[in-house]
Order: sequence, then structure tokens, then C-alpha cells
Amino acid sequence: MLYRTAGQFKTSYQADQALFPVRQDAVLLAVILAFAWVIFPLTASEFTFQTLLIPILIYSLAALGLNLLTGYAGQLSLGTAAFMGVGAYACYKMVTLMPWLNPIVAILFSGVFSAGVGVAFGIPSLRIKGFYLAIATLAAQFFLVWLFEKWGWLYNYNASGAIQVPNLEIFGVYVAGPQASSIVQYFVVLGVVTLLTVVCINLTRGNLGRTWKATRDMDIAAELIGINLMRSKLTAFAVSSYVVGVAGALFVFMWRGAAEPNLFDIPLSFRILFIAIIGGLGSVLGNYLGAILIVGLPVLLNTLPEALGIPISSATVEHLNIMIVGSLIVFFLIIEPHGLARLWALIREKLIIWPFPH
Amino acid sequence: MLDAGRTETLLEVNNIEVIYNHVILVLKGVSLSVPKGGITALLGGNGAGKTTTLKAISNLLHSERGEVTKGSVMYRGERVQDLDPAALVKKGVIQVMEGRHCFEHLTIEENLMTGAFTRRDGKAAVERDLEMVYDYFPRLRERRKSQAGYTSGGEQQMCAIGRALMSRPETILLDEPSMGLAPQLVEQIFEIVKAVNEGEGTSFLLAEQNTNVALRYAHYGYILENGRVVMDGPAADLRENPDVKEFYLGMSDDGRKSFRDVRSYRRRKRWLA
Amino acid sequence: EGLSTPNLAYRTGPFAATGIPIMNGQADYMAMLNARDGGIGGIAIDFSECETGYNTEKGVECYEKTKGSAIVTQPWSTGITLQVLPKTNVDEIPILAPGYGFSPMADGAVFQWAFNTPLSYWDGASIILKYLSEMGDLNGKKVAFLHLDHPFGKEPLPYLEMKAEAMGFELLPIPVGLKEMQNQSAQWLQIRRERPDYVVLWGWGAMNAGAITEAAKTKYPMENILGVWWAGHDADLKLVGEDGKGYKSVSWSFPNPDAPVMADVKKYVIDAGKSQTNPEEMEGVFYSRGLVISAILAEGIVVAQEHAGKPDISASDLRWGLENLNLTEERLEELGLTGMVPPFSTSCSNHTGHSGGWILEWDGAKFVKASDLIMPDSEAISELEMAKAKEYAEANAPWPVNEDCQM
Amino acid sequence: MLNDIFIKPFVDMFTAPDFLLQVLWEGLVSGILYALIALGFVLIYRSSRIFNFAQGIMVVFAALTLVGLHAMGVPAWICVILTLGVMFVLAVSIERVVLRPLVGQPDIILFMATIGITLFLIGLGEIIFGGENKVMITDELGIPTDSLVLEPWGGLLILEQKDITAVVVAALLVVALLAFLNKTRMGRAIRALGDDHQAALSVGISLQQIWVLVWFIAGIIALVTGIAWGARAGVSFALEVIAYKALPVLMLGGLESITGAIVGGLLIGMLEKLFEIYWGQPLLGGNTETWFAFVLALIVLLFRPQGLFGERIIERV
Amino acid sequence: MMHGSDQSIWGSDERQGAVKDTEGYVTADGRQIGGVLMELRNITLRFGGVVAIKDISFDIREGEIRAIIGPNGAGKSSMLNIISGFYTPSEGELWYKGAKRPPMRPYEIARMGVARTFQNIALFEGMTVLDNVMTGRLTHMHAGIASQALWWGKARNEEIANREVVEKVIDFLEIQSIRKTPVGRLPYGLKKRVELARALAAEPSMLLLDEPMAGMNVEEKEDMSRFILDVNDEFGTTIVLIEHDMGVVMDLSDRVVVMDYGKKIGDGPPDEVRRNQDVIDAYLGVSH
Ligand SMILES: Nc1ncnc2c1ncn2[C@@H]1O[C@H](COP(=O)(O)OP(=O)(O)OP(=O)(O)O)[C@@H](O)[C@H]1O
Ligand SMILES: Nc1ncnc2c1ncn2[C@@H]1O[C@H](COP(=O)(O)OP(=O)(O)OP(=O)(O)O)[C@@H](O)[C@H]1O
Ligand SMILES: [Mg+2]
Ligand SMILES: [Mg+2]
Repeated sequence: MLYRTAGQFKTSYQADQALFPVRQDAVLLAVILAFAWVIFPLTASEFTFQTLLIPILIYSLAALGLNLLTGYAGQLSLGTAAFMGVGAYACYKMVTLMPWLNPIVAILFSGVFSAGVGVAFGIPSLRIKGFYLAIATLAAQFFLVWLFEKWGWLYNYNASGAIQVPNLEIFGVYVAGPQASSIVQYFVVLGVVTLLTVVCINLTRGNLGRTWKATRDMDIAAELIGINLMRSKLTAFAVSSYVVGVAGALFVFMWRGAAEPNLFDIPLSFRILFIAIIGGLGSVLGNYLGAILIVGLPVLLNTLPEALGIPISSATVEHLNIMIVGSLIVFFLIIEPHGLARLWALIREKLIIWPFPH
Repeated sequence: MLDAGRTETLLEVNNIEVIYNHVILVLKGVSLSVPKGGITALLGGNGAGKTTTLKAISNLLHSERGEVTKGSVMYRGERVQDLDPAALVKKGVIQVMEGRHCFEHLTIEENLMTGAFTRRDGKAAVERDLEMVYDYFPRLRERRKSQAGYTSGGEQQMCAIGRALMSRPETILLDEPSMGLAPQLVEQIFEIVKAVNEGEGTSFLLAEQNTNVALRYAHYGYILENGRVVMDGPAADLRENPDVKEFYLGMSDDGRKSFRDVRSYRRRKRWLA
Repeated sequence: EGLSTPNLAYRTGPFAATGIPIMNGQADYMAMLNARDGGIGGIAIDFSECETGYNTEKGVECYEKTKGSAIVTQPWSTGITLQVLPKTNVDEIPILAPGYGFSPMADGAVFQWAFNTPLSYWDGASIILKYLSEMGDLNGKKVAFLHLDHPFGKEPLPYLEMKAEAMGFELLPIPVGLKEMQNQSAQWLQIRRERPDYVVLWGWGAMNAGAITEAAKTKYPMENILGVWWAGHDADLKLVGEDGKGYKSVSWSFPNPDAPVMADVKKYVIDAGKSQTNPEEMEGVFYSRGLVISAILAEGIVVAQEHAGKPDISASDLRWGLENLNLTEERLEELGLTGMVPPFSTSCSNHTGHSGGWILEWDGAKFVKASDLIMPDSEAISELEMAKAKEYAEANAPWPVNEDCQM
Repeated sequence: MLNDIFIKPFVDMFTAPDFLLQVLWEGLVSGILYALIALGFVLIYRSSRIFNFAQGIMVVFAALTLVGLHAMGVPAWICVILTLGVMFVLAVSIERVVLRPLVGQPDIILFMATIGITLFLIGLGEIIFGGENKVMITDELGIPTDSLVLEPWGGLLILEQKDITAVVVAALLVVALLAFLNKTRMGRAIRALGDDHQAALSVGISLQQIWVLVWFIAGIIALVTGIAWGARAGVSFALEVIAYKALPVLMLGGLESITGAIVGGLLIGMLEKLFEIYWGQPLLGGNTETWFAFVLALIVLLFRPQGLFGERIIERV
Repeated sequence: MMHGSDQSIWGSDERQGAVKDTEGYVTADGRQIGGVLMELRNITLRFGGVVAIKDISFDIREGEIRAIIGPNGAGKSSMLNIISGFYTPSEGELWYKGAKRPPMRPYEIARMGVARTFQNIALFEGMTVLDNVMTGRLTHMHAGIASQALWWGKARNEEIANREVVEKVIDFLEIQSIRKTPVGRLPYGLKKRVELARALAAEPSMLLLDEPMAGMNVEEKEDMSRFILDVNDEFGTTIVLIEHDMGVVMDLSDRVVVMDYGKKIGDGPPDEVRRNQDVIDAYLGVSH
């Protein structure tokens, strides 16, 4: 009874390992992609691009990167922003040193640098665990930002100490810098994000993903069943930092257009951590949901009072925003500590067993 | 040897239903009652719902995102479902949890002392009980100063039970006390249970896999299978029941059979479903 | 509706303390115009605020949100300015950044859409140096430059370095990280060790109070500390009170309670309860600076309206207007801004105006003028301006330059 | 170069010992203040493994309440009492609204929750108290404000009396806390709670009760810290960033350890000053204080993963 | 059963992998047991003051089921931890396949074909049963990161090939029904079974089981015994078993080591051990 004909497995496993065993999910995805690639570009206004679509995508990517490290490999990181910074500055140096370089290539390549730095700061994770590890990433956070301030070479010694994205073109179309149009930038971002998302999904569902999760859930056991913790953790840092770095490059080149060092300071790190956690650690989908919430909400709240014609000063609105965002974070953590992704999963489970309550 | 009928019932569970994460239905209407001064056994295979039942009684489900959706838990005739666990302990109901739940960073002695947290009857009394516990478990006395996290599985199990005793409870909910204990220790622990039960008149509700021992010490037994009580009765009767014999005591009519000889995987017969 | 002149205000965040009075001043002036003359040239001014909390990201969001209808953008913060600077070229909206932003913006040929009237940071630095050398030759002296480690703080460095060479004094830049603003003991220990003759304070928000308290603590002579105009905030000095006596700060605006405009503001805005300010704040330097800033914008609109021949002007009309400001003494009188801001004029090649500035001194309770109007040494500055502007344009090529703008 | 790194700094130290003392003193004082914030963290971490990021904002909040109340004309000492009241209410509501529903969740979730609390308090605080900088009511509280000037070796050493006060108060606070945690029944319960919620519950330790208690104590510490810092640098939200400095202090000292918090605080406070003055400013362009503490802590952790005084991390299978 | 004492003379053979001692012995039920697979010599283990193991030597032969019993705290788990490399002995040597085993990281040892289960279940709570068992295959999968990222070529084929093996294990242990359930939700007994599955998936040559039947009722113990026996004779896997249920131990094991407070107080076939007076006093209490 131990042996079965190998043949019948193959097909079934492929089917089984397909990204979307459930048809409805695939349909849903198709719809989303259609919106992302066709409907939004056709309908969205400049404002929507600049304050919603582009940032949401970029933040999702950054959160995805962080999620690989914290959600999948279980290594808490509070230094995401700094690694984004590394990506951004690397990209800036590349395009200024080699103006002929294709911007998109530059962006994709800039991740390599952040990956390097990430691994360097990841080494302590072999000895330090949990919150203590956060210190390593915090060290990275504060040290790197300081470096961005002090190391003139990084920003080509310009007076303000900030980096300014030059106009960059591919085949005569501006993709970065003041001349670039939002829609072009949107497509570039969408392209990169889609690509990296697919890669991440593959990594997480495969062997490496399992190695990471094992390390996260119980590293002692993981080592005892034959996982090389060093490799597992460092690859996590490398891949994660790569994605984060690319996100950083996009952040500055496809959206902000300029950046001063303290842009990459710790509040940004926390913002991304929020997205990852509200979205759901250990989930890919979650990062998008989280980004939509964390990025979209304040924008919405800002426009709300005028829309409703409530006469309160912009300052008060801002204060209220902070309060509301704060409370919402707590609120979502309470209703589903495992994040929006899990919430969605639960809804699905309920739908599947519907109409029966359990 | 007393049985449920004769004495007042302390704890009464009226067909409770428990759901985890809003979707997983685990207990499908469990009812049982624990008489004062009795030892009641809750038997059943893995995942039958023993632990869940006990946690439902002591209100520890909350932090596992489980909830009692139907039925009621009465203690001394009053509804206790909505109390927090601490209040319940004050009422005299304490649970010894499945698996070792000692405070790793506290020493064995400190662990035991936490058991006396809710007590107000003075240092002296607590000290006395500490000695009592040490007398029951000499091994603990030897390791009193070492961090619980570094003691062996069995030592931790003892620590957990001792800790419960420290609260001078009226009812103890014991979840798998024998798990991972050496044979003579199992006997020893059940002897202690018996001693405490008779000495202090403490009533016990114990979830056990080790049916053999459990039924030897218990007065009354319930058998749980995937979330339902499928059988109950005085321990003696249960011991004689052929099904129980076969599935829970591992006896065939011709005495105990060797684990080696169990050649075929018997599809077990279910009482219901 | 009216002319939309949004303000990217910051009444929140670590710099709120300095922001609030300015924002109030700006708002009140426009409110006053609306109430008194029904706006400008008969058309009302829609002066809405968008809160940035001095945060660049929010700033950009505000810019995007308001640029649709806006005829001007007031980014408030060098960070935001740098960020929207290139965008405005494309969107063709003038930036009005009075007394802050990027000094080379003065070169209007390159920065066609940016205005930092009436003084740039380099002007400020140069005025301070002039004042100091009046005290005595700077040659061989040591000048500490205590600045916020932030684009704003770094702005004057190129000029100061140049001058240090020329005037032969030793420049000692001491950066204060955003996180150290309130805890500058390290910086002041360094000052104590280096014993500089003067400390030039390029501080902002909480940093000023921090600096002045530390100075008092380490017993550094107050009269040897000179601040930029953003370090001349009454509230900051009130924190130290008497100890701050003798502290100086350069300024291109000055509160004048007797100026007609104050009376009007009081009459039309304060008494009408349309203002968020309070009497104490109104006496301060920053509130009056707010008024002046709005006044400059208003004047730009007036000029633009005359030139366009219609009240309902476009962004590019306003650009022309700001490029052809001529605020003479008389004009300032007319506007009721007597003695609140020095006269100045702009041109296509000079988007700053380089009005002079006064040195103000803290007398323990309020700021008083400690000098007559001091003019910056324009030629030295404009050289540097043009050089840096050129650099910038090249770095951001292709960068549209206003060819038909002769000096 | 090597000379600048290995020799010159020490020469400077010895040629100007009074200055060195001043540097150390400044370091000590800021160290104490870091430590005070860290204390709040430790206490809460001990009781619930919650990494309470909100400690920083609690400091600001306490200080603002105190000053705000006084501005409304309430006498100083009443203010202190009222502020304590406020902190208590805060503790209770945090326990009710945030902690209770999150019992037994993973550490990181609770950590996030405290960041949520932080944001909320920032918003609330700015609405109530406004953004401007305020002066701490030192004289009213009877804290001496003038400074005593010593001249060791004919040099100059300035000690602010309010700093001295801060040091003394901190010392007392620590002693009290240590006694409380290790000697009392509550203290034991607090530590037990940190190890295993479920078990603690099962033996009848009431989370509610203890958490409120602990958060209230943290609130008291916050108030003390707020007064001390406020007296130095005025009271404003910018003060909140100082909370970050407490993190390396904690890590260095060990998350569970009161002594660790103090020792860590002093070490970091002094070393970062020394490094900044003698190496950072001359060689690295200054501002090294932003990261030095973290790197230092990191290096120490590499050798002692649980920090100097932290509980040994138990690894069994 | 005199081998116990004079194993060491064979151990001294340095050739990796080679098992010189072909002698072995024949079990009661007639299975041929091979030569020495692993030998522990004078092992001592200290934790600060505590001496968990005092100078213990015994051997494990290829294809046999070797039980370790003893009261709680005797040092059984510690012994297992030494074998699987989680603890390094304070003194003593460990010989594996005829060669002295140098100090190694646990994962290296696992890759040498030593798999184990844990006393306090150590599953990866966040993963499904399937994934958990798949982790058992990690030592057999080598696809590069690039190929994994693209989910193409080697990675994909490996995935499928190994999935087959895993599926076999899964229905061998009859846990198909819970394939996709997160293990966190499983009841204790099933978790134990999943853990066994994970260990088996590695196709180990030596399997260490730390109280596999704790917290199970008779019926489940019977099933578990079944699995252990089948593994042993299907794949000839050597099994080291710690168990407190004497019934199980006596029935399943070929040879038993008895420990008491870190000392070895008995070693031999079940019936011999059962009769040993020390053992009865120290452990069994009532004679079974
Ligand atoms: N936190 C949880 N979330 C979801 N399901 C759970 C949870 N805890 C237990 N269950 C489910 O409830 C059922 C009963 O579990 P329970 O632990 O009560 O059984 P048990 O009788 O105690 O088993 P054992 O004897 O192995 O301890 C199991 O099938 C398990 O899958
Ligand atoms: N990491 C450690 N640090 C300190 N002491 C330890 C450690 N691991 C085990 N010990 C001690 O070594 C002794 C043996 O522990 P071990 O877990 O091996 O016992 P055991 O035989 O497995 O008992 P049980 O049957 O209860 O599991 C125990 O007294 C325990 O306290
Ligand atoms: Mg159970
Ligand atoms: Mg063991």
C-alpha cells in the first residue's frame, strides 16, 4: 500500500501547485489586473495617479519586501526605509555616473546594492533574535540615514544635500524627472511591481519559502531537520532588501522626483511595517490591501471635510487624521491580528461553506 | 467510592457548543456534571475536545479566539461563563493545562508561589502548603531553585500540578496529567490526586488519554468523541464495557495483546456518526 | 470663488510653533483684503490652507491637490520647494517662497517660475557677515555656523565658505540633527571647546529654543549669537526670557503696531472674529512677517491685473506680476505697511529683490531694531547664484531657460 | 590619521580634564533621562512582553498635561496630582480598549498596537495642547534651576541643579522598582505574566488588574521623565523623538532588566557623548549621536544576545 | 547479547560509511540486525552545575529498534539531543558509521541521514501539514534561487518529484484528510503523527523518536506502533525510541537502555531489562 503509480500524481500535483486552485480567485485576479492595466490608466486623474495609484503600488512593493523578511522568515526589521534609501541613492549614482543607462535597468539593478547592505546588517540575526534583532535593523536605519547626510559623494555634493531626479528617457519617452508624465511612470511602476510580485510568489511557495517559514516558526527545530539557518536568514535578508531597494528607487524616481536624507527616516519604516502588518504578515495579497488602507485613508480623510462642507481648519483635520489612523491600526489589529489578508480568507471560508454557519 | 447521583453537583455543563475562529465547530453540545468530592474522568481520543471542554469551563478559550456559542456552564448553580479566569480561581476552580505551562524564567519555587496568588490567608498557610507540595513531589524540592525552563518534561508537569494545589482549590481541572510521565510517576500522581481528593475533599475533572489509569482512580467517566459525549457512567461499569475495553484499554477478551501483534489497522467502530 | 492662492501651511509637527503665527498673519491679511476691498481688483481671494506638517511628502500631495485651480503655490519648507521646483516648470505655476527656498532661485532666467522675495538665505548670511565686520575685522576670527542638518540649514554654506576664504575668518559648521534639536549639549560642548568669536544660528522650530537655552547654560555671551530670520521668533526667546538678552537675529520684516494695516486687520478680521491669532502673537515678528508675505503676493496680483487688463488673472499673469514688483517706500506707505518691510523691486533676472534687512535684538521681552537697514553685497552673491543656477539647470537638462531675459 | 584616532583624543582628554568631566556629566545626565524612559519600557515588557513604543509619547503627554493644567491657573502640586489621575485614566483605557482584546497575540502585533496608541496620543495631544513649545514649571515645583559652577584644576565645570535633582530622583525610582518587582507578590505575578499569559490566567492572576497597575506605574515614570526633560529642553512634541534613544538602552541592558535599563542608559549616555566630542566631531562631521548608541548596542548584543542583564534565552527541544 | 560491552574494537575503523561489524544478531521475531551504526563512548553532559548525563556508553546497530527508558529527568532527551547534535557532550566521543564524528552543526548531522521528532512537539505552526512534511525533504532539494524565482526547470521538477515522496508518506501515515490544514489547529495526537511524517519524509537512515506516543490513547498507540514497525522493516530504518509506556517499549524494542539520573543502570533485550532489579526500583515501580 506504500506505492502508487507515479503517473497519476504528476498532473494532479501540477494542478495542485497551480497558483489558483479555486477558479473564482483566478477570475478575481483577472478583474483586478484589467483594472490596473486598462481601466485606471484610462480614467484616473493626475491627482489620483500622484496621490493614490503610484504611491499605493510602490508602498505595496516595499511592504512586500519587508513581509518576506518579517512575515515569512520571521526576522523583525525596523530599518526598511534605510534600505529603500540605499536603493534610491544607488540608482541616483548610477544614472548620474552613466547617463546612457536605461533607467528601468538602473532601477532593477539598484536593488542589488540594498541587498548587499541588507545582508551585511543581517549577519547579526544569526545570533540575535526577536526584538533584540530589531536593534540591528535600527542601527542600519539611523546609521545609513546619517551616511546619506554626511557622504557628499552620494548626492554629488550639491548644496541642499538632497538628490534631484534628472529627466530620463527611454526611446524618447520621459520616464523619470519633471518632464515625465504620470501615466508613463504609472505603467513603469506597475510593470516592475507586477514582475517582482510574481517572483516573490514563486519564491514563497517554493523550497526557499518553506525554509524561511520553518526558520520563522521554530528555528531550533528547523536547524535540527537540516536547514542551514545562516543561509536561510541571509537569503531572506538579501531578497527582502533587494525588493525594498527597488521599491526605494521607484519611490524617488517614479514618484517623489527628489529626496532629502531624512525622507528615509524611521517614520517611513514604521509606515511600511504598518502596511505589512495590517495587510497580514506572511501574505502577499495583504501588502496591497494594507497599502490601499494606509495610503488611501489619509487622502480620503483630507478630502472628506471639504466634500461634506464641514468648516474645520486643515490643521485640525490633520490632527484628527493622525488620531483616526492610529485608532484604525488598533481596530484592525483587534478584529483580525493576522491582517486584512486573513480577514479576506475568513470571508472566503464562510462563503464556501455558505449557507451553513459552520 | 461515591458517584454523581448521591451528592450535590458542583460543576454543571449544559450542552455547550464551542467554535474557534468563528468557523471551526469543535464541541457539538457537551453536557457533564462534576459532583462535590468526586473524581470525574473525561476520556476520548485525540481531538475529541477534552481540552476544549476544560478551557470552556475555565474561560481560557478567549485568548485562543474560541468562544462558547451555545449552552451554559454553572458552578454551584450560578452561571460562570462570563467571569474572567481569575474570578473563577477565586471561586475555587483551577485548571492545570495540557502540556507544560510553567513560567520558564521563574524558579520552580517561584512557580509554585504564583499558584497562591489569589490566596489571602497569610504567609504561614502558604508556606505550609508549599511544604505539602514538596512532600508530594520530592523531585521538585531538589530543583526548587532552578529555572523551570531548564527542568525536564516530567519535572515541569509536576510543577504545574503542584502550582495548582497551591491555590487550595475546591475543584481542579486536570488536563492529561499523565502525559510524558514515567509509569511509577503516573501512579504516584494519581495517588496524589486520590489523596488530595480524599484528604482535602477537592473534586477533580480530569481529561485523560491513559484510560487505564484514569478509570482505576475516577468515580465517574464521560467518553467524548469528536465533540460529543458518546457514553458515560460509573467508572466501574465503563471498565467492563466491551467497546471501552477494546478501544480504550487495549484489551481483547483474551487479556492484553502485544503492540507487535496488531497487524491490521482496525477501522474503529464509532458509536454514532 | 475668486483667485485661488492656496498655502501649504504647517500648523502641526515639530515646526508648528514657528508655523502657526506666520500662517495666521498670511491668512489675516488676505481676509482683511476680502473684507475691506472685497478682494483685489474686485475679485475675492480664495486663500485656503493645505496642511503639510512640514512634511515633504504631504507637501507634494497638497501641491498636486491644489494645482488645478491655483495661480500660485506657497510650499513653505525648502524640502517641498526643491521638490515642486521642477514640476512648476511643467505645470506653469509660480512658486512664492518669501525668505526661504533655494537661493539661486534669484536667477529668474533659469528659475522662471520661482520667487524668493525679498531676501534669499545667501543675502541673509551676507548681511550677518557685514554686521559682524562692522563690529570689527573678521580676519583671523572664528565663526561657528550652528545649523539644522537639513536642506534649509545647509543652504547658506556655499556662500559662507566662499566668504570665509575672502574675509579670512575660520568657518566652523556645526550641524544639529533633526533628532538633536532639543538636546544640543554635544554641539554646545563643541562650541565651548572651540571658543568661536561668534555663533551664527541657522535654526528652526524647536532647535532655536534648544540652542538659546544651551547657550545660556554654557554661559556663552548672547550678544555674540546671530540668527537667521527664522531664528528670531518671539515665542522661542520668551522661553529663556532674561537669559536671552542681547541675542540678535537678522530680519526683513518688523512688527509695527502703529502701521495702518494693523489697524485694518484688527478692524476687519480680529474684531470680526475671523482670525485664529491672539494679541500677544500679533505683536511678534512672525505674525507681521506673515502679513508682509501676503502683502507681497497681493501686490503681485495687483501688478498682474493691471498688465493683463482683467481682474481674473491666470498663473502666468501672476508670474509676470511677481517679476515686475516695485515696492517703493511710497507704495509701502499706500499699502499701510510702513516700516514693516524694506522697499524692493524684482525683474525677470532678479526674482529675489535683495531688499536689505535689519538686525533685531532681544531685550528680554521683545525684539528691537539694533541696526539700520543693511544691504547684502549683491555682486558676490549674484555670481554664485548664476553659477549654481547653471549647475542646477545642467543637472536637470533639458531645463527651459528664459532666453529673452537680459540683465 | 591613526594619530587622530588613537592618540589625539586622549591627549585632549588629559590636557583639559575639566572639559572631560563636563562631557561625562552631560553624558550622565542624558543617560539618566534615556534610562528613565527605558524603565517604563522594561516594566511593561516584564509584565506582558509588550514592547511599549508609546512610552515616549506618554512622557510628552504627561509633561504637556502638567504644564497645560498649570497654564489654566491650577497650583503646581495639584497639577501633579491631577496629571497622575490623567495617567491612571490613560492606563485603564489602554488596558480596556487595546490590550484586553489583544491578549495572547504575537509580540509584534502588540508592538504595532502601541505604535497605534502613539499616533492617537500625538493627534489628541496636538488638538488639546497645540503645537507650540512650552516651558516646564520648574520653580513652581520647587526644582532648583540655577547652576553651581566648580573650578577643578582651575578649569570650569557647570552642573545644573535641576540635572542633579533628576539624577537623584531617578536613583530613588530604580531602587523602589527593584524592590517592588523582586520582593512582592505582585512583582512575581508581573514576571509570571510575562512568561506565559495562559498559565498566568489559569492560576488566577488577573491580567486586567496587573496591566492597569503596570501601565499606571509606567505613567508615573513618564511624568517624572517629562518633568526632567522638560526642565532641560522645554516641552513639545519634538521631545518624542528622544524615545528612540531608549531602544538601544533597553537592548544593551536587556529588555527585562531594571538594572540593565539604568546601566545601559548611563553607558550609552556617556559613551555617545565621549565619542561625539572626541571622535565624531573632529573626524566624522558630527551628529554621530544619532546612531552611535544603536551600533554600540548591536556590538554588545553580538557577544551577549540577551543584553548585559537580560534573562538568558532558554532554548530547549 | 554480549555485544554491548566490546563494541569499541570495531568502532576504531576510520573508513567513512563502512560498517565493518557484519556480525549483528537475530531478533526474537527473526529479523537480522546489522552491525554498529552509531556508538556513544563515555558521554558526559553538564549544564553549569547540573550533570544531566554521567559517563554513558552504548551502541546502536543498523536496523534495530533501540529504546531508551528512565524516569523523568534521567537525561533521555538530552541523550537524543546529543545524537542529533543539538547539545555537544562535555566529554566523550560519538562514532557514526565507523568514524569518529567531529563537532558539527545540527543541520549537517541531519543531512547525514539522522531525523528526529520532539518531546514537546516542534512543528512549524504557521504552515500546513503538507508544507511541514515537505520541509522534511529540504535536504533532498537543491534548485537554485533563480530557477525557483521563475518557477521553472529544476525547481519545478524537484517540487513535483519530492511531492510524490511526501504524498507516499502522507498516506502511509493516513493523514491525507488534513493535508491542507494549518498544523496549529490540529489536536495533539495528530501533531505527533505529522511530526513523524516530517521525519520520515527525509528518508533517514536513523530515526530518533522522543516520546512519540505521549498523550495518546491505546488505539492511537497501536496505530503509531504499527507505523514504527512498518518503517523499520519497510526501509530498514534504525530507530531510537524514548517512551514511557512500558507495554510499547517492551513489545517494540530489540534492545533497551535504562537511564537513571544521568547514569546507565541497564542495557539489554526487553525481558532481561524487565527482570533487572535496579530498573524495577528506579523506574518501573510495579513490575509489568
Ligand atoms: N486554537 C484552535 N483553533 C482551531 N481549532 C482548534 C484550536 N484548538 C483546538 N482546535 C480543534 O479542536 C479539536 C479538539 O481539540 P482538543 O485539544 O480539545 O482535543 P483533545 O481532546 O484535547 O485532544 P488531545 O487529547 O490530543 O489533547 C481539535 O480537532 C482541534 O483541531
Ligand atoms: N538546556 C538545559 N539547561 C540546563 N539543564 C538542562 C537542559 N536540558 C536538560 N537539562 C536538565 O537535564 C536533566 C535531563 O533532562 P532531560 O530532558 O534529558 O530529561 P528526560 O529524561 O528527557 O526527562 P523526561 O522523560 O521528563 O523528558 C533534567 O534535570 C534537566 O533539568
Ligand atoms: Mg487535550
Ligand atoms: Mg525528555
